Amino acid sequence: MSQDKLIVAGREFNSRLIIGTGKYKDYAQNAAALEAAGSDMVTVAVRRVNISDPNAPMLADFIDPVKTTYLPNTAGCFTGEDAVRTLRLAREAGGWDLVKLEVLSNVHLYPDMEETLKSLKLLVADGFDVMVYCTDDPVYCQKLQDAGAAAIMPLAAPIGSGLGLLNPTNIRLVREAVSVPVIVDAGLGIASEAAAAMEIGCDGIIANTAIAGAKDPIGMAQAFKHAVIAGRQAYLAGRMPRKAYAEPSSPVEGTI
Amino acid sequence: MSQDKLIVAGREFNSRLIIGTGKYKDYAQNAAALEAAGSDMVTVAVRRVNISDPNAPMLADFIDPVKTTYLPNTAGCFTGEDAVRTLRLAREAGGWDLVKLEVLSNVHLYPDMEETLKSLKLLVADGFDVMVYCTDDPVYCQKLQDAGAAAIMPLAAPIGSGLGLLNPTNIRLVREAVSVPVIVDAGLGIASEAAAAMEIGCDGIIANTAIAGAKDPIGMAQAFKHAVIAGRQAYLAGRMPRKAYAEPSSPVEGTI
Amino acid sequence: MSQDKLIVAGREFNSRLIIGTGKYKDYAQNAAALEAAGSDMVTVAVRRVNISDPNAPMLADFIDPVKTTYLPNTAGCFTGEDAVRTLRLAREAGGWDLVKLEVLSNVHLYPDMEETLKSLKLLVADGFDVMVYCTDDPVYCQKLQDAGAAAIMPLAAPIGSGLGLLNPTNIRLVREAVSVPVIVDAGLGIASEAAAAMEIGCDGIIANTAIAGAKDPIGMAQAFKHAVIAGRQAYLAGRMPRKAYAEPSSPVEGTI
Amino acid sequence: MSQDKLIVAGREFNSRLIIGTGKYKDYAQNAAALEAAGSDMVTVAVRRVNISDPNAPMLADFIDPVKTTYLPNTAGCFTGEDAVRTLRLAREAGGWDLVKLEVLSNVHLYPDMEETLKSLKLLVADGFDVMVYCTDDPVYCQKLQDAGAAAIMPLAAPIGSGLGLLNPTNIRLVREAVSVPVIVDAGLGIASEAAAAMEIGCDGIIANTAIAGAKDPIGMAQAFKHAVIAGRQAYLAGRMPRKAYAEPSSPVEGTI
Amino acid sequence: MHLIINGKDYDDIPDGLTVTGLIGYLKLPERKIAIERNLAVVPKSSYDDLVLENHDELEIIHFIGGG
Amino acid sequence: MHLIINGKDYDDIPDGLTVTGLIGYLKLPERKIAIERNLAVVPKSSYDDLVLENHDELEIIHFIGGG
Amino acid sequence: MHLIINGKDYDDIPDGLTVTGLIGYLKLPERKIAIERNLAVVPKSSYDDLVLENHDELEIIHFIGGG
Amino acid sequence: MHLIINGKDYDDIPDGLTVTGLIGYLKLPERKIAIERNLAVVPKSSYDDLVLENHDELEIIHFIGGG
Repeated sequence: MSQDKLIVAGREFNSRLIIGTGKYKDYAQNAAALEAAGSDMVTVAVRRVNISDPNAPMLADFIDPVKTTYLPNTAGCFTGEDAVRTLRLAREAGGWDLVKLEVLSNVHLYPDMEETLKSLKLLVADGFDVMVYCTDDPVYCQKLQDAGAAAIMPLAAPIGSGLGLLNPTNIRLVREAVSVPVIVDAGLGIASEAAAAMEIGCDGIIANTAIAGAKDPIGMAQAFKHAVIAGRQAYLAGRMPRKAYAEPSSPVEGTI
Repeated sequence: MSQDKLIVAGREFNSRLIIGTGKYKDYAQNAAALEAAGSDMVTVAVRRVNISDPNAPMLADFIDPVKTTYLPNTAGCFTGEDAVRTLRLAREAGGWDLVKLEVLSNVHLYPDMEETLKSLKLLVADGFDVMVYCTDDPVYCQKLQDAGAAAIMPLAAPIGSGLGLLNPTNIRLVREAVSVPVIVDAGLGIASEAAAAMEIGCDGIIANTAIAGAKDPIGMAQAFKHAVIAGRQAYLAGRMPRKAYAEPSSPVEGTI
Repeated sequence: MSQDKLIVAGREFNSRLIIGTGKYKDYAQNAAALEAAGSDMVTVAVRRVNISDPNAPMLADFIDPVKTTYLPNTAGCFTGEDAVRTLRLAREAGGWDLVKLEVLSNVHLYPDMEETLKSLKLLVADGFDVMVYCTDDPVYCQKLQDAGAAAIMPLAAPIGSGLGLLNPTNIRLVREAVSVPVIVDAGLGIASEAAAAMEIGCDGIIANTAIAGAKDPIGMAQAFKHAVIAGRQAYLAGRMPRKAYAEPSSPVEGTI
Repeated sequence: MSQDKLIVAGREFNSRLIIGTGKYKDYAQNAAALEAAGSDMVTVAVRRVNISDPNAPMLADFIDPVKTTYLPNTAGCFTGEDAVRTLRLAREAGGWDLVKLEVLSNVHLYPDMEETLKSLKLLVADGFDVMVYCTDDPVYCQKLQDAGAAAIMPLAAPIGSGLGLLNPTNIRLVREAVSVPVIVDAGLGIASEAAAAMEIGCDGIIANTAIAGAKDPIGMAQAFKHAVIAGRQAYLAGRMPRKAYAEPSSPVEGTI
Repeated sequence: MHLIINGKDYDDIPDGLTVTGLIGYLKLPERKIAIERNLAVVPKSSYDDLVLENHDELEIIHFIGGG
Repeated sequence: MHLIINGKDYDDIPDGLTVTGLIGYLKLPERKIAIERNLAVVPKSSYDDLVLENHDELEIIHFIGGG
Repeated sequence: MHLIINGKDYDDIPDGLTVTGLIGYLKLPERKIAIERNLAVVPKSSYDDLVLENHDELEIIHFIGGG
Repeated sequence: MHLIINGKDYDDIPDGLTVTGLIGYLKLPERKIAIERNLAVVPKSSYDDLVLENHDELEIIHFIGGG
C-alpha cells in the first residue's frame, strides 16, 4: 500500500491518520503517541506567547515541525475575521500555507457553516490551502469545495464527545458530493469507528481526544494507526454483499 | 505486542485472526489470503476423498499443515454423533486434538445448542480440545465452558450473511460470563466489525466469507489483519468515556 | 382492527400489550397503569402468604382476576422442578392453566434454555398452556414450539435493563421459525421500541419496568398502548421500500 | 392529553402529525389517509393550472381547506427568489400566511441552508409565518429561529428514502438549541421511527412517502397516528434509566 | 391579443379582457387559483377591474398534492 | 402440634386441625391462596376433610406483583 | 471382493487386501487421509496388517477448504 | 515607551526598540513565533528595521498543543 498516499493540495502524506496535540499529559507523551500513530501531520493551536515565562516548554521542542507537518487550526475563533487574522500569524510563524479552518459556534461547539464559508473565501483569496472542519451537510460541503477547500473535514459527532460515527449515511453522501479529500474530524471515540469511516471511502481521519483521553494514549494511537489502514484496505478491497439469511461456508456435499 | 499471544488449550498463536478455507476461487488464492492475513490457524472441512480422481489438488499442497494449524470443523453435521465421528477421523488424519465443533440446525444454519453441548461432552471425554461454535446466549456459553470447551465462539450474525456484529451487548455478557478465550465466529462482513468485536474484549476472530467473498480477498485479508490488531490494542488501551456534549480539544485561553 | 385479536392457546385477548405487576409504587398505581395500558392480561408472581400479617393489601383487591387474566410466572425459580411446583400451586390458587414459564440463570438473569425446555415438557405433560420466556435463539425457540409452547417470548434485552430491542434480526428469524404467537418480553425501555418489535411481525409485547420505572407510569402505559397498536398496524400495512437516495415527494413538473 | 396541542405561530392544532398529499394513488385515497391519520394539516404543492383541461380533479374537491389547514410548500424551488414568488401566489390562492419553506439543492434533494436562510428573511419581512425544512445542523437551526422561523423542520433522512431517524443525537441537539416547535420532516420509513423522534422531544412529524408508499396507506396512516401519540406521551412520561445489567422485575424473597 | 400563460403563447385572446373575463374565457373552474401578471401577484379584489394588455405574461396556479 | 409453614416452625398449633381449620386459625383472609402439604398440592375441595398431622410441612402461597 | 467406499459399491476389489494395499490399489496419493472401517477409525499404525473383508464399509476422508 | 503586548500594558519599554530589540529585551527564545503590530502581521524580514512606536499594540504568538 506504500503508493496509496494521502494527497492534500498537492502535498503527499504517507499516513491517513492525523492526530491532535491537545489534552495530552505533556508534550513528551504527545510525541510518543505521534510515533505510535505513525502520522506525519498534527493539528496545532495558535496562542499568545507567555511573556512572563518565555522558557516554558514549547511544542516544537518535542515535535519537530520539519519532520512533522504542523496544521494550525483556528480553534477558539468564533468569527471569520478572527480566523483569518489567526492564520495569517500562523503562516508567518510556520512559513507554510496549509491550515485547518474551524469556525465554531456556541451551540455545542458545532461548526458555524455560514461563517466558515465566509472565512474560507477570505483565506483562499489570501493564498491559503484550507482544510475545512464542517458539518456532514453534503450541500454545504459541496459549497466549500466550490469555494476552493483543499479538504472537507466533516465531524463524526460533537467534538470531544467520543460518540462515534453518528451518521454514516451523511458521510457517504458527502463522500459522493465532493472530489477533494474527505477527512472525518472530531467525535470518534475508539479505533473501530475510524475503520468504519474509512470503509465508507473517506480519505483520512483526525483523532485527538479519542487518543489523548484513552487510559493508555500510546496504545490507542497504535490502535488508530492499524484501524485507519484496515478501513482503507477494506474500502479498496470491496466488501461482500450483505445477505438477509445464512449461507454455508463449507461445501455441503461429500460429508461422511 | 509480541508477547500478547492467543492461547487456546495451552497452544500459543501469534495471530488473533483465524481464517476459513472455503469459498475462495482456488487454493492458491486461499494461500495468498492466509499470507496477507498473517494467521497461523485455518478452519478446514472433513470430506470424502474423491476416489475417481485421486490426483485432484489438495489443500495441504497449498497450505502446509506443519506451518499452519488446521482446525477441522464439523460443518455439515446435524447431530452430535456425526460430529464426533467426523472429528475422530479428522484426528487420525491430522494427528492433532484441537478441533472446531459446530452442530448446525436447519433453522438458518444456526447452531443447535442442545446438540452442541451433548457433542461437546462426548468429545471432551474422548480427549479432544474443543473450540465451540455457538450462539451469543451467555448462559449456554457458560455451560459450554463448564463442560470443558477450550474456546467459546459465538456468532456475530447468521453465517455467511455479512450482517456484522448484531448484538454487541450479548457478546459483552458472554465475554464476562466465561474465562476461556471468546472468539467471534461467523457473520462479519467487513474489517471494522472485527475491530469492534475485539474492542469488547474478545480474544480473536474467525472470518471466512467476509474475506473470500470480497472483490479483492487478498486486500480484505490485510484489512482484517490490521482490524484485529487495532481492536485488540484499543481494548487494552482503554477507551475514553463517552460524553453527551462537546468538549474543546484546544485550550480556550490565550487566543488573540 | 377490532377483529385483530391476540389468540394464545385458544384464548382471545383484545390487547396485544401485557403488563407486569412488579415495581409499581403500590397496587393502586399498578391498577391505574393497567387501565391506561388497556391490557387484559398481567403477569403475576407466586409467593408465600405473610402469615404474620394476613391483612396486608393483596393484588386481587386492586386488579380483579375475573376481568383481567392473571399470568402466573415462575420468577425466582432456577430449576425446572421449582418451576413446575410453583405453577401447580398457582393453578390451584387461580384455577386456570395459562402460565408463564421463566427459568432464569444466575448469569444476568438470562433464561436457562436447557432447564426451560425440560420444565416446559413437564408442564405440557401436566396439562398447562405455557407461554415461555426465552432467548432470541431461533433454534431453541423452534424446539420450544415443538415441545408444545403456547407462545414464544424472547427477550429484547436483559430483563429490567431498558436497553431496548438489541437484535431485531434474531427476532425476525424467531418470528419466521415458529407459527405460535411471538411476544417480546423483557428489556424494552420506551414505547417506540415496542412499536419496532411489533413492526417485525411479533404478536405482542410484555412490559413491566419500562412502564413501572417511568417518571409517570400511567403516561408511559398509555404510550405503550399506542405504540403496540402503531407497530401492529404498520406491520399489517406493509412498509415502503428503503432507498439509498432521495426521491421527490412533490411533482417535479408544473412549477412556475 | 386533549389540551396538549401543537401550537405554531399562534395557531393550535389537535394533531402532531402532518401528512403530505403527494404520491397517493389518487386524491380519494389521500383523503382517506388523512381521515385515518387524524391530521388537521397537510402539505400541498403550488403548480400551474392545466389550462387545456380545467376540469381535472382538484385537491380541494377531496380535502376541504376550510376543515384542514393547507401548508403550501416550495418544493421544486432551487433559489430563494423562486420560493418567495411561489409562496406569494400561494398566499393569494389560499388566503393564509402559514407556509412551508423548502429550498432544495441538486445534491440528493438536501435543503440548501444558505439559500433557505436567505429566503426565510425575505418571507418573514413579507409577513409570512414560515415553517422551515432544514438539515439537522443545530447551529443553522438556531440561525433560522433567530431569523424568525415559526417552526424548525429538520430531515430525518434523505427525502423519500425511508431510511429513518439517521441521527437522533443531532435531533436532540437541535431540540435543545431552539425554543420554537421542532417537527421532523422527510426520510421516515415506518411508524416506530416517528415515535422515536417524538420521544426525543420533537413537537411533531411530517410524513408523506412513508404513508403514501406503504402497501396499505390507510393502515399506515393509522399506524403513524398512534406512533406520534405514543412518542409524545412517552416523552412527557419520562423514560426509565438504561442499565448495563439485568434487574429482576419480581420480588426475590418469599419464593417457596 | 397575445398572452403568455404558464409559459405558453396564446395568440387569439380577445382584446380588452379583464382578469375575470379571462377566467371565464378559459373556463377555469371557480376554485382556489391565483394569478401573477408580469411577476406581480394580482389581488383577487382587482380581478374585475384589471384589464389585461397585449403580451402580458401570466402565471395561473393552484394547489395540488405535494410532500 | 408442630407444623412447618412457609419454612417457619409453629409449635403451638391445635391438634387435629383441618386445612379449613388452619386457615381460620391463622385468620387468613378468604382470598385466592393455595396450599402445598408435604410437596403435594392440596385441592381446595379437600380443605374441609383433610386433617393436618404433626410435623406437616405446608406452603401457603398467593399472587403478588411480579414482572 | 465387494467393498462400500464412501457410500458407493465396488464389486471388483481384489480379495485379501490390507488397508495399505487398498490405498495403493486406488492410487490414493501419499497424503493426509483417514479411514473408517465399519464405523470404527482405522489407526494408521494398523494399515499394513489389517486385512479388509468382503462387504466392509469404508469411509476415506481428507481435509478440504471449509469455513 | 508604552506598549500593549498580548492585551497587557507595558509602560517601561525602552524607547526606539526594533522588533528584534524587543524580542531580546523580553528574552523570548529563538523559536517559532509571529508578531502582529496594530492588526498587521510583521514579516520576519523586517524585524531588524522596524522601530516600534509608543502605544503600539502587539500580538506575539506561537504554536501550542491543540485538537
